[in-house]
Amino acid sequence: MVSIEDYGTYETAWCPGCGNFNILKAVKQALVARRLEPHQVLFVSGIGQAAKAPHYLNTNLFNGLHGRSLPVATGARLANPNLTVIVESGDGCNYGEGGNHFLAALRRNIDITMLVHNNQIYGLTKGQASPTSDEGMVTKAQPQGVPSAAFNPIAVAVAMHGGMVARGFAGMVDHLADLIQQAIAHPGFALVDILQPCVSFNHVNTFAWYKKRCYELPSDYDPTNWEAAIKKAQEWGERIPVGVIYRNPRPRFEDHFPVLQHGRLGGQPVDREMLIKIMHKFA
Amino acid sequence: MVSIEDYGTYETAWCPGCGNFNILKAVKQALVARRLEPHQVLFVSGIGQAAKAPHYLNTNLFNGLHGRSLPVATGARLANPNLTVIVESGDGCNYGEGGNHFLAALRRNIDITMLVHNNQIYGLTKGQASPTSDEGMVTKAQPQGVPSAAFNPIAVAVAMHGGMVARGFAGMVDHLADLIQQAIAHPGFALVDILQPCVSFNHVNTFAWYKKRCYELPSDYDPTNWEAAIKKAQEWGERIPVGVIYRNPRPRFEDHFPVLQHGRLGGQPVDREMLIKIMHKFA
Amino acid sequence: MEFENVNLVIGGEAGQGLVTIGQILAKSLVRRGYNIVVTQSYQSRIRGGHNTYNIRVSTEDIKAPQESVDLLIALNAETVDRHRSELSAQGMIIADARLDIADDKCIKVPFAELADKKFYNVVALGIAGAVLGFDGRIITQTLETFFGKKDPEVAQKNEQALSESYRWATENDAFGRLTLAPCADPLPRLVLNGNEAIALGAMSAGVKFCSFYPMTPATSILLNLIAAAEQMGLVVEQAEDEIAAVNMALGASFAGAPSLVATSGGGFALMVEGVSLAAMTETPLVIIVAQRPGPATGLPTRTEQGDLEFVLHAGHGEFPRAIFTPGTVESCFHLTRRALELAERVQGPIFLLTDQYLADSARAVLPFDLKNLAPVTPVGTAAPPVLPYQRYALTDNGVSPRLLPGLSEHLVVADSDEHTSDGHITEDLQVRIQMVDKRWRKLEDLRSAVIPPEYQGDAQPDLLLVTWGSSQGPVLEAAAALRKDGQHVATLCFSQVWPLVEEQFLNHLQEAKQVVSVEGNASGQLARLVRRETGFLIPRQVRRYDGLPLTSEYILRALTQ
Amino acid sequence: MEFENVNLVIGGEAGQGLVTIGQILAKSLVRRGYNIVVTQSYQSRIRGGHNTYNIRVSTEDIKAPQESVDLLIALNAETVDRHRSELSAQGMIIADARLDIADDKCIKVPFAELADKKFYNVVALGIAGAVLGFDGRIITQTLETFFGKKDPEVAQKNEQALSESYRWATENDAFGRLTLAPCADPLPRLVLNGNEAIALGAMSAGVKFCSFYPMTPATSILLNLIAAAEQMGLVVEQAEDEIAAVNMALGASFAGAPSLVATSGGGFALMVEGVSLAAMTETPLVIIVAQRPGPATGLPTRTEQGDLEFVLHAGHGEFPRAIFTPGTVESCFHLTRRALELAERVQGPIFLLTDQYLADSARAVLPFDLKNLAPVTPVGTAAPPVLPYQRYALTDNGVSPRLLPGLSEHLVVADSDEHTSDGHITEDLQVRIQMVDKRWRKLEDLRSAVIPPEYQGDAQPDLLLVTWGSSQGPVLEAAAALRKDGQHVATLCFSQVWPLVEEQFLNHLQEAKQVVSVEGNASGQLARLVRRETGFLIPRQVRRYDGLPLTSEYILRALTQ
Ligand SMILES: Cc1ncc(C[n+]2csc(CCOP(=O)(O)OP(=O)(O)O)c2C)c(N)n1
Ligand SMILES: Cc1ncc(C[n+]2csc(CCOP(=O)(O)OP(=O)(O)O)c2C)c(N)n1
Ligand code: SF4
Ligand code: SF4
Ligand SMILES: [Mg+2]
Ligand SMILES: [Mg+2]
Repeated sequence: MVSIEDYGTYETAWCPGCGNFNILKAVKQALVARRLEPHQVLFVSGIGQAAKAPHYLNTNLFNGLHGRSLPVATGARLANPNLTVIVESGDGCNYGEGGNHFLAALRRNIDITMLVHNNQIYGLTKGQASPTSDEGMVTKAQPQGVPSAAFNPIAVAVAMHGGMVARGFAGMVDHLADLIQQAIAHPGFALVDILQPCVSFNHVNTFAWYKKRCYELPSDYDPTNWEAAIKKAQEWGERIPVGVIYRNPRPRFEDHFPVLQHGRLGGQPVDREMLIKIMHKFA
Repeated sequence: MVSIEDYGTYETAWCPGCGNFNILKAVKQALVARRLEPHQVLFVSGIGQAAKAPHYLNTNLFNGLHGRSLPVATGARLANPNLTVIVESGDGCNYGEGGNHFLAALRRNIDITMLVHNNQIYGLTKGQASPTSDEGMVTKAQPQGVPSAAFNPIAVAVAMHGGMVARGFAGMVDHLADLIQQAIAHPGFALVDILQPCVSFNHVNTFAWYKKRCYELPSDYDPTNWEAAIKKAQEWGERIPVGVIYRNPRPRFEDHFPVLQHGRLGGQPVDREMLIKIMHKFA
Repeated sequence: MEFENVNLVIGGEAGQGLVTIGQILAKSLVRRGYNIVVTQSYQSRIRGGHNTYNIRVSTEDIKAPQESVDLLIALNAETVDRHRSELSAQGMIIADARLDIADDKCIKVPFAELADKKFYNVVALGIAGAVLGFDGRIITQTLETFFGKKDPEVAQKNEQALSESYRWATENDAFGRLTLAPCADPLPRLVLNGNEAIALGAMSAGVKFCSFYPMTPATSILLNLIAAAEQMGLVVEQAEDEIAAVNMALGASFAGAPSLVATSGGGFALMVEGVSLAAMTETPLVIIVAQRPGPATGLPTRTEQGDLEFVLHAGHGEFPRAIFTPGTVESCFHLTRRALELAERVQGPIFLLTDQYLADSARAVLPFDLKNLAPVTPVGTAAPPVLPYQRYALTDNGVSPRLLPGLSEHLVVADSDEHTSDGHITEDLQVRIQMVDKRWRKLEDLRSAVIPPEYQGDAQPDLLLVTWGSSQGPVLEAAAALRKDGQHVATLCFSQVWPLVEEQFLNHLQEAKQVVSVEGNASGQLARLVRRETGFLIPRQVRRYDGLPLTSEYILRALTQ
Repeated sequence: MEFENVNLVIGGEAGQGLVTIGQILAKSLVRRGYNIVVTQSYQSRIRGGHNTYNIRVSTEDIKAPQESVDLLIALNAETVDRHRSELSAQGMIIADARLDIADDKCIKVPFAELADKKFYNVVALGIAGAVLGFDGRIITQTLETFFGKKDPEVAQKNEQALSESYRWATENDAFGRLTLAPCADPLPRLVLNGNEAIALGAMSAGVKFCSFYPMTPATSILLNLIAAAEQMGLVVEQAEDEIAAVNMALGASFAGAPSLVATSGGGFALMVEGVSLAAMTETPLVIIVAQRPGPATGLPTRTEQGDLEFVLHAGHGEFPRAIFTPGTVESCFHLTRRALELAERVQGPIFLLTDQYLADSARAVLPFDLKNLAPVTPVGTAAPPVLPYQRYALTDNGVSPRLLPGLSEHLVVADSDEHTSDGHITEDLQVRIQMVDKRWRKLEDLRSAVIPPEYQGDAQPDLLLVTWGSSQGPVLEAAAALRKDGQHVATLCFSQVWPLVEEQFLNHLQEAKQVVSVEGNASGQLARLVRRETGFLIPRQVRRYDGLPLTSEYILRALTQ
């Protein structure tokens, strides 16, 4: 039986008090709850403070480029559909630099879990606005306030009928662990946008700010109701819903590729007889 | 008084019967209706069959890279807010390669008109699926059918509370011209997604197919009602609404930059006294 | 009179079906034992414009296109206007009588009398076959295999148009006006262009994953892989952009699928960060760049050899790589295999540089011995030599034992940051030095595996022509022509341009009286690279950059200027 | 005893306020007339880890960092562990008494007795000032200008911590233990690092638009522009990614705003397609690449000179460009101006290559004569020489008269495809040749404007050190040291690495008995480029690639190995 200890304990490069610590905790809990052994899981991350998280887990990891974790994860998942593939990175990474891949992943509905540490700021580069920074927020790079509207990943994911769309909060560890667990279990693309206080650079959306606003979706909330979900996705400001906002039992991307039913690509022999036939079509 | 003739007549590189011809016509009508002189307008396009359209207009043009017209247009508009800036390109260009810029433009609400020739296919590269190709559509590059869900630009734009969100059809020229005119007049970002038959590569979504399905929004439809709009944005298949689906009177991006009230950037002198002051802060 | 060598050009608008009849003719000729060099010229549009499909046919081993035209098959008047001046002494035109071509070299065919408009291209094909004195039954057979599956009515009409044309040609004294000399009994051969050969080579090497974003002239590589995907157990995915394509391929390769991407210059520009990532994470990846004229969109359907230096230096930071530049269709096949093998062996980015000319140039090729050509050896299951597993263990040759994630209990950690042997991010600057050195040690392995440039000719020639990639054919033909003229000429053709190993070729450069480089670009990139690596200055250069492939005629003209 | 030269290092964790006190100390020293060279070393994290702020102070003109440490200001025990071995003969440590440093060179300060924990860094500052025998009032003044606007209570506590420290130092015999020799009466000078100088240079040249995506070590250029944006009438926009950044800047430049982008290697990789677009559309653009060690994410907060060849060849297709590589803070200012001027003049992409070391290295700099430094001349309103207006009219020097869209009735058409003179897409292959030639003609203009490398030393030296960019300072100091030793040494420093004009320097290479190149990379990129352009092989190279800047000590060690 796998235990929390199997995922190790590491020294981190995070600031004391950062929301990332709780997310790391929740991730471990979810992995253990899903009885996943470290070697069965592949984490893929980008660059940023959040993207360091998988370095603090005893598991497989591809820590690639800023913004590019989804494509790497997609390739890995198609090459080996036996792997549980989890993307873990920041709001800047996934919704800024990587925005186009986010749209494509939603369209594909590939069986990947996407954990976004959403601190509404670029942490590692020292506090510029991120796509999710609230309009008007003042930073060193936006001294007159952020001039763009904040990106609402939940609304876009629901509008695009994504597989599973959820929001968690780093201040609610068990609830978050449960969401992550559901996301891993979900057959298809699952987004968990995680509100994460950054104590160093985001002095607006603090622990207290989120705590005051976050509320769990009521038990009679039906995430398969798209109309309810798209409305719920608009809620932000005084009240912020956390939980599974939308669920859509679409077929997985993988199911379109019969070859993937035979396991990982690299393990399948090259059919030379068939290739000879293909070649002779050119004769 | 400006007339259609001022925008010239050119030989095109399009296939006979292509929906692009009607779009070109509607664009000219809209420009004239808005009484815009050719030199007051800047078209920015990417690469593709659609992206050639502005070459067939007697006006200013920056025909840049595949997928990158929105950033170029954004820069031009910020450098000279006196220009009427219109992006004109294909579905692949704007929603595929350029998807991330589409999200950013919606967030910015910059005063640009975006005309997307949406033929649900990559035309110039000879018929691969585009982001808007219907799921299951068979092409040479997708012989088993498109495995991803189609991108719904209208739904995403409404979910993100874009400035003006409209759909037109190349088969309804006057209606389309009117939409384009409204888009140009709209103070903020305006998307006109234009259904465009591609007679060479899209044999599913033909003129007849669109014609059968497209209907004008009723006169009592209220595009400022977000909830109605997001529902309307979901309609696709048997019935396809055309018209202004959503309108949102948000402040324009430009309004956040006081310097833009003094006209184009290049026309403003360099304040050397001020710079000396700034330099002496380092003393 | 019979001809050993005939250069025929089919010209018309996009959409007139000229590629179809070109392909049928090419295949028919190869089936009869002729050699061919096809060159395709088309514009960046779907209908209209002016396109050509050019087949040089010969009983001999030919290697390059030819400029002077012996048979011009004009599907419209523009074709005659544009190409009339290219006609050779025996040159002839086939055109619709109604086009009213005032040229006594023109065979005026009453197209309308012979078939419906839809089948005009088949009429042109038939007349051409007849003029060449070519057995019409072979064309009919090829036609059948092309259209067989479709509408039987269409097939029948095709056949009818063909036989009508042959009949007309015979009756009107056109049959055999340019009769091809007969060939020896033909061996069974393929008609294959560069991109098809790349796709076959990749599959034979066991490629399992490919991600792409469409871009001329690379797309047909992918389309060939896609067509075989189900049968061969590949996954080929159209990505949202080229950045996604390269990162997906890296993800797939990391997880154990031999992977490639293929694109052209502009798309490759977007992959550059990924190249650097492949190097840092030591992930095998084959990157195929099919060149076309730049900068930016340039001439998207034409050819150029303008991206050698770009590809050589693409990626931030420093790391080793290899670049293959096939000069023939066969070499497209073999070098793609080699690239995939080498990528797995040295664990990093390996390039194959081709171009529009070679991509679209069909040739007669002997079938590859696929039975005896093994795919790359799969990795990832051996037990690690040290525990816990160190993905980036320091080794003598810089290559670390590679395991795959999920296949055993050993954990695989790859990092784009500088990392320790176990793959975790580090800020230890001594480790940094070790890792840089480790990565650079792979260069030795790459150097030891370099394919030497091919030298042809005697030692100490009066003239040495140096070239690379697809310009090889024209250069070899130019040299042959000069030799016929009694000149003392040698050639040096690079099918791998990086690494360069000076011992493999410097003596040739030094021993020739005169050295001239021949490249399909404006700035002489190989020449510059040779100087950088050897100090040897190639004093004279022949360059072409109008979007068309080099020809021996072009080279000979340039040499006498 | 008084010291002409003191090298002090403040070390501790990120978040302990070491940069703040470093800056205050640096500014105070410069106000008193000293010269400084600051080097900053930090990790890719926000809190914790080990960072240093290093100030080399001197009464003389210094140009580079120094390795041996005279005064180590340790905010934690790790700092002592890491740097103890670097202490010079007179070296001294300042540390909290409670850290219990067992070292007789350590001044053990009872931090807790002198201030609240929050002000420990100010205590360290005070003790350091006292040890240097430095006038405390100047530090107090500087402190005020730093914190003045904020909380007056904090200001008062700062002041108190400072005076307490001075008092303690005086009472405990620490005052003046490393007294700095006095300076001549100070001229008013700025304390400026490379990135600040770039921002000032850009504004003085009239930059009006800048788009960016944050990336260390380029970000501070943008932050400096943003801070001045409203006052100077600039628009600085944070883009969604680097691709957007470069394309936005091109759009803005096309519409008449002198524009720049700044990034580091990985971000620049994403701009490569845009570089090619700038060349093809002939749009002026300045691209600043602040180098850091790669490949991929590498060591994101360290320094390297690893992207010269990458930048030189970035972009598909062929086109001219220029690359400036400033070696000093002043040169960052002037070369940024020059880059902006040249971009407007030749209408295309111009590069400035800096690196983390120079970006963060503060120096004492005389104020620039901004009154007499004109901004670039605005274009776009003159009447076109030919009607209708031809954006790409063929000209002798390749530069066409440029108008701006919307400013007159003349229409401006720019195209990424190959185009005719009026900017419209073409498939005419003769026009293609003309346009390629036209674009290449700009290289002549670029060559004529090249800044020659600076040669220092006698002719025919025994040893010539060749370098570029930020390694200039260490090389000059190493040469000076060797000369002091009686050796016959010269230096050749490139502040523009492309184009290279061999007449400007080849004789120096040939006349020296021994030539050694010195570069902050692993593969010797400038040396390779010199050979490519001149044939001259630099036989020996000093290279550093551990993420730290070169020092004269490093060079001297390498030379004697
Ligand atoms: C291509 C590229 N552009 C920019 C960067 C610099 N960069 C590193 S992390 C980061 C932002 C991180 O923000 P986010 O993803 O929100 O993560 P956080 O640090 O807030 O957890 C940026 C811009 C980079 N590494 N690569
Ligand atoms: C970076 C880059 N990638 C790929 C291409 C090749 N390309 C040219 S047009 C095109 C697709 C065009 O599709 P769309 O935008 O829908 O326009 P359409 O031709 O259908 O009007 C592609 C992939 C390119 N020019 N640049
Ligand atoms: S900077 Fe913010 S996000 Fe990063 S570790 Fe510190 S608190 Fe957390
Ligand atoms: S390929 Fe399609 S989109 Fe392009 S011109 Fe032809 S019909 Fe129109
Ligand atoms: Mg963040
Ligand atoms: Mg399209």
